[in-house]
Amino acid sequence: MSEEVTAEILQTHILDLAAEGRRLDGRGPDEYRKVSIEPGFVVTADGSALVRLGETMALAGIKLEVGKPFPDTPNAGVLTTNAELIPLSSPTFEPGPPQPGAIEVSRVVDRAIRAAETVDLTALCVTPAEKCWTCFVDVHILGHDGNLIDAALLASVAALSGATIPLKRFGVGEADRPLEIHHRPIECTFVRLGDTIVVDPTFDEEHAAQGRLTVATDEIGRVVAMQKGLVGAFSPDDIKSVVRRAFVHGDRLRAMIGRNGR
Amino acid sequence: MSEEVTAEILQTHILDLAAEGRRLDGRGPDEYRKVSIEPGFVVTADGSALVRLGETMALAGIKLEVGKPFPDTPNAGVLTTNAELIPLSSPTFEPGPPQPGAIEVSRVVDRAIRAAETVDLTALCVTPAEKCWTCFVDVHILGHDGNLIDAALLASVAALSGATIPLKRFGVGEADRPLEIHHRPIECTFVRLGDTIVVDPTFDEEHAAQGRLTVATDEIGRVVAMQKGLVGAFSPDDIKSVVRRAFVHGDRLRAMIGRNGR
Amino acid sequence: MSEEVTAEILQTHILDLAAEGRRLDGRGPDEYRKVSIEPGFVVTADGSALVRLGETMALAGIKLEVGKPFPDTPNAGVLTTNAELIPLSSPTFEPGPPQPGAIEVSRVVDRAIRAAETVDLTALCVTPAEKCWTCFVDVHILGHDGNLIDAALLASVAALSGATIPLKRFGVGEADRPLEIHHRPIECTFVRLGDTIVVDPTFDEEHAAQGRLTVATDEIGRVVAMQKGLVGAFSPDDIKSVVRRAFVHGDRLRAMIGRNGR
Amino acid sequence: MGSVGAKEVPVLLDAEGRRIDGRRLDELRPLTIRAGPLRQADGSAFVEWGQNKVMAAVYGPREVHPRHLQQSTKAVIQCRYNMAAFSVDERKRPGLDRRSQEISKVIAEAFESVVFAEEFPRTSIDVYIEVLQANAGTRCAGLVAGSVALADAGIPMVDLLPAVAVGKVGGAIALDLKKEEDNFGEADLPMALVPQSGRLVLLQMEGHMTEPELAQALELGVGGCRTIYEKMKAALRDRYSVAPVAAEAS
Amino acid sequence: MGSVGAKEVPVLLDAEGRRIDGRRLDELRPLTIRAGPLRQADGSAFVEWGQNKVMAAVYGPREVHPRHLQQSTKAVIQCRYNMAAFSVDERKRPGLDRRSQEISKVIAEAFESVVFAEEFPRTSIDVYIEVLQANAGTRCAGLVAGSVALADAGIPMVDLLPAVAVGKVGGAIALDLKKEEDNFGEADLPMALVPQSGRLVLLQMEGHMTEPELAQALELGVGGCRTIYEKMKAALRDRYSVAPVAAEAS
Amino acid sequence: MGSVGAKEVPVLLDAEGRRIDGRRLDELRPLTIRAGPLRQADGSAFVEWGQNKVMAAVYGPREVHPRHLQQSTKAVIQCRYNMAAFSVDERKRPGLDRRSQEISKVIAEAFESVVFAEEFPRTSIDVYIEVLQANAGTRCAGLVAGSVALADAGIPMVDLLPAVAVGKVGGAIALDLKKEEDNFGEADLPMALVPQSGRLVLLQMEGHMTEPELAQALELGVGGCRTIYEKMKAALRDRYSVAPVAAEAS
Repeated sequence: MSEEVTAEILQTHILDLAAEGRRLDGRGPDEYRKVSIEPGFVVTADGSALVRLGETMALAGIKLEVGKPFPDTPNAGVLTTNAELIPLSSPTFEPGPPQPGAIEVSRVVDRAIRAAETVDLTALCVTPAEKCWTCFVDVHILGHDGNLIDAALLASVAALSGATIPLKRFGVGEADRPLEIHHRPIECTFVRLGDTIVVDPTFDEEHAAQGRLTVATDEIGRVVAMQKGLVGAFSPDDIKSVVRRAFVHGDRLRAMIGRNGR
Repeated sequence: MSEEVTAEILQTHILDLAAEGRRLDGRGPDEYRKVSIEPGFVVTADGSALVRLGETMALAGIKLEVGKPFPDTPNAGVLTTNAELIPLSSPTFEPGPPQPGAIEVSRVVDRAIRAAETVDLTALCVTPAEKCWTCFVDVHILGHDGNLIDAALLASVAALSGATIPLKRFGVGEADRPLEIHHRPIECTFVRLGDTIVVDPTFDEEHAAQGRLTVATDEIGRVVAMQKGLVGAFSPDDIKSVVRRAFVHGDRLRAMIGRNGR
Repeated sequence: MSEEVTAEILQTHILDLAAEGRRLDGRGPDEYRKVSIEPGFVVTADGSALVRLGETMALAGIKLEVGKPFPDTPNAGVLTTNAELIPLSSPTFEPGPPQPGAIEVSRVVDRAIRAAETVDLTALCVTPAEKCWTCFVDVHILGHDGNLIDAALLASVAALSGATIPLKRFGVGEADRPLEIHHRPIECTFVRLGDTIVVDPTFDEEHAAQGRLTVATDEIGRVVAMQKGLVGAFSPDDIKSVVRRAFVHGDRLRAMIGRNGR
Repeated sequence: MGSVGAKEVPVLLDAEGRRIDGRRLDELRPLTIRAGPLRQADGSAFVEWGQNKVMAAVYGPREVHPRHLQQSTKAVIQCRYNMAAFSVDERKRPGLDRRSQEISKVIAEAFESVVFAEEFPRTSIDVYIEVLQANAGTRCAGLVAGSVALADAGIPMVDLLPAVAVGKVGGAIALDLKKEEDNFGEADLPMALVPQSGRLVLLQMEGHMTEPELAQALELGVGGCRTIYEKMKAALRDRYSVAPVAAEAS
Repeated sequence: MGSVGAKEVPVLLDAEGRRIDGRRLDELRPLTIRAGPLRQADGSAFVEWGQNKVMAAVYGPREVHPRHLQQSTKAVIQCRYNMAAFSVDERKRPGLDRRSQEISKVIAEAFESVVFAEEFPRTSIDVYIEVLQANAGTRCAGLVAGSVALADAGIPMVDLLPAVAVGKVGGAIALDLKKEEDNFGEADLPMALVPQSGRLVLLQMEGHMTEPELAQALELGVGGCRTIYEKMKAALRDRYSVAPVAAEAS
Repeated sequence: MGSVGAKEVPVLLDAEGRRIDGRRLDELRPLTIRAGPLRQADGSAFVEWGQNKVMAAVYGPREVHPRHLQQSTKAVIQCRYNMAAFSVDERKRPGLDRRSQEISKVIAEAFESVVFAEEFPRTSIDVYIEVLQANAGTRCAGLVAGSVALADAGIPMVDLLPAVAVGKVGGAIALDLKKEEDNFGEADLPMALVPQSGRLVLLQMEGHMTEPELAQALELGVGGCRTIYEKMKAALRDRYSVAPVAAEAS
């Protein structure tokens, strides 16, 4: 019970601050936390990146394997995204099968990668209808201080940007070649705190929030994915304003990945 | 506790009525509820039927896929029956893996379909030992007011009776052709209420029952499956009398499916 | 609570006895329980043996099937070991997925069989990279009075020693032939009770123990597997002394299996 | 969206701006809603929408299962969106896949945004949505069915939740996509509206749109929701007029 | 039953009415029952029947796991029928498949029909049946073993539960089918009898029989059960005579 | 160990007794330990050891989940050793396989051998070990990381738990195997030492060794553990000197 009371006091405090355009960690409503991207963190992966948004930490690793195309897309490779919200990363996560929260992160990241045509899947076809590359994007959340979706996609895109196709390991070619990246989608997440909508929420802000909205944009001006989450509502005007802000943050974050990500 | 008391009062009442040959809904001991069969309810299925026994509602859908024969029956197709007792259909069902009750329904329906040689499985062989049709019978229970087995088999047989083999969809032939049906088994379920054995029990009657007995018959005078369920016992004479009644109800219900079920 | 108290009293009693070099069932610290091995107990298996260590009872059954070699060992067959600690065998086991204790038994037995090169896996290759024999070692624990690892390995090695490869059943050859056995590892388990280290612990001794140590040896003087388990610690001198004792017990138990185990 | 490497793409929009089934860009598919078809449930609804058939049932407020999800200050809203094995072209394995689990989560959050959950502390309100026949837009059909079922169960809510998907098809923004449009179109944007406040409680998007297209899509979707809203209210009126006593009691 | 499309069917009944293993139509396979082979269990039994080997153990009355299954007015009877991976020709994956779960259910219901469960409210009586070697009729062997194990555990019951399968083989009704008869015969009808009342508490059937055949099968099965009943009682007598004190205490 | 039937075996020991990466037989791979990298956890550590990267976090003492594991006289030590999908050459399916479950068990038992669990009855102390990049010896790296994380969390212990694997490579006993040595060597013997008592709380072995080789391996391993012990203490000193207040509070 005392925990619930503490949580309620914290929520009220966060909402009171937001009403004055302030936040618990001193940021402004449209201020993103310090971001760092460490590409190539894991040498056993075919591509990897460790991303930090404040205390939130996501490690993405890419693995490519030779597999079989789906019957309905015989000329394309296969892409699979999985996010693990392991109990190491937060006192609130428990061991066991993936919870809806982890599934949501996986699927929203997957949709952005897919819709933005991040990876040229047709280039992953080896023999039509028979043999193709399967590209696994695995995200390991190591620290959870809110906004897992943005961190997970950023790590994934950075990892993909530096990935190589292991042709030698699978005896498919003489030399490995870089995985070709078309677009670099960036997801930007906001939460409503009363009448204020703030970017890049912390864990505490997410628990105080009255609705969450994620917008993925790419570098050629397209919105490629959106996801409203948590209990709460957004007006069409809220949404349009959030989309505008997402483009600005997206461009800035995308620049951090760099052209080839290596 | 109050729930248990209510349940006990209801049980006593049902048993008292039964002792006078009466039932809660006014039926006689050998009276079946109103039955309706709506074939072709689901167009995405290769065959389907919605069956109602009073408030009990079962929707069966047939899907055929190209697969591989079992090694020990290289000249036959494969038939699989699955009943889902989804939580939508009853306050007593919970989400999760199939419970023993759902498995029993699936298996008793499967045995009747199989033993009556409802579907000519050898006609589902495409290339011996290599390629055959797999016929999935999926039953979705939408309303549970007792006697799920009868409803599930009736829906399954009606759905099979109107099913087509999707040769075009799988590129195995030029035109689809109807699935050939040999026999039409009908399951008829009874419960013991004291010394009275009543047909087509409701949910409440099943909970008051001292034993359940299901008998499947076909149109050429064969008993093709039986299943005793619940706590309780039947004498050989009880069983013989129940079998007799099952043939009468079976013939009547079978006529409702019609010759080609379409 | 009363159960916990009883358990504590029993533990103290076992430790007190051990301090005087005595045990609850009258054995000395280095005395193994009566062992019996019944080979060929199950005719449906390709090899089997029922082993009793006092009231502990393990039944191992071997099954061979034609399968596919692993990509990284194209010239070898596949060996799989699984121990089932079924709830029939002990009031402390519950139905459900394998618990860590069952997994540990499986893996320690598997390691000993593998490291001792009990079965010549290359002899199980039929066509390199394409076809091989998969050898399943399944151990069913029927009675749990401690020391499951020793019982499980003893049953497994005895069952393997009498196993045949079912060439006829799989149409791979004209006549079945015996499975060739290279080495016969024996696992010997000890627990610490205060300063005394006793062999072949009972269920109660395992619960009173301050550490468990299992050593697998083969007939040519090699240690092939070790496993420390439970809460507790062993000094290097403890370990060396335990290894010495494990060789002595190993030779004696190995002789019980006999040269061809049939 | 964007079936990369797929075999053939149909023409989704003809020269006169007519869609594959003859609809205009702002036209809904036929929609019928029936409240209360299931007697076992506390509330229920059956929705036929284009070639979708979706059944919903509501149980609760009732005891929470599993227990540890119970909340001391409000009801827990649990949702299970499930597709029947035969509801799609290629048979679906029974049970909840990851897609169904995600949809269950966002639908539950949408309902929790409008239900007065504080009125029923320590209870669960369970919404079960079964897709019997699917043809794009099933989560919106599920929201409509679930929302009418909640009303049928007498659960107090801010408002009903009409829902519809808007998409981009052959370069144009179109209301209420059907299967071919969803498979081969450029974007899909399902939403659920609280008519009273004009705010959205469910919003997802997949594909690609520009900012102006998105603005247009939101407007088109909100308009569609308002049409659907009227049908939902009519279905509940029909229910009450047929069986006033049962409705009263529920 | 009816292995459609299978390769070859053996001759199951010769001209003199002898079966594949030389038995007459009304003849049981050899059956030995041993009560109390497991010391860890509250009760146990080992049954060898033809080429079946089945072990059963009973634990209880004891605390109910999982807790929510507990009943305030009686004991819960839980049964787990399981086959060892090596008990059949083609290796079975460890764990309960759907067949095992169904059999566990009907066996539990059969036992609950004879156990005085009201004497032990809020407890569980757990019957574990392990098939070590299978050759048709394992559920009947399991019922016999489980029933003797329950008696060995001192659980009060109306009566023991002898069980046997009757089938139709080469056109004739035959007692106690073995594997080839079960695989290639026309019908299989397992049953469990309460000898005292002459009623059946387990009855299943698969295959096809006419009404007169069914009547004949019931008669043959009830007779077989009565023979088995005597062997069950003898096994329990042997158990008591060997270890009277332990039996008293159990 | 002993990849039977594998394609090619590299030369693991050259004529001068140098190993595949140039190390001597008694030489450790480079090891760096950082205490406290994760702020969300009660204690944490990150270990880079050769090409291993392992993160550990400790939560607790806290409420026990699931409840029925709670013990009335002491804390339960729970451990979860897990490998990231991309941590090995061939992608590993997410989730705990049997190997991970066994390692989790022996590591938990090792920690329980040194933690003063009686000080925290009815609680759980949870140690999470995540292998991010693997190159043989990950369970020892996990023990080192977990042990430092426990100290960082302020959990009272008899001592820290340095750990290392000794193996047999090209016929010689060698300290701290790397991947090729583990795959193609003759034996692998991981151990964890309580430096104060000189006793081992984790010991496993796979492969084959003679008795004298085993004695030599134990000696080599204990020596290696003592070197690692110093690095563990240094990492904790660094942690305290950087953030004395936080360390005090933890």
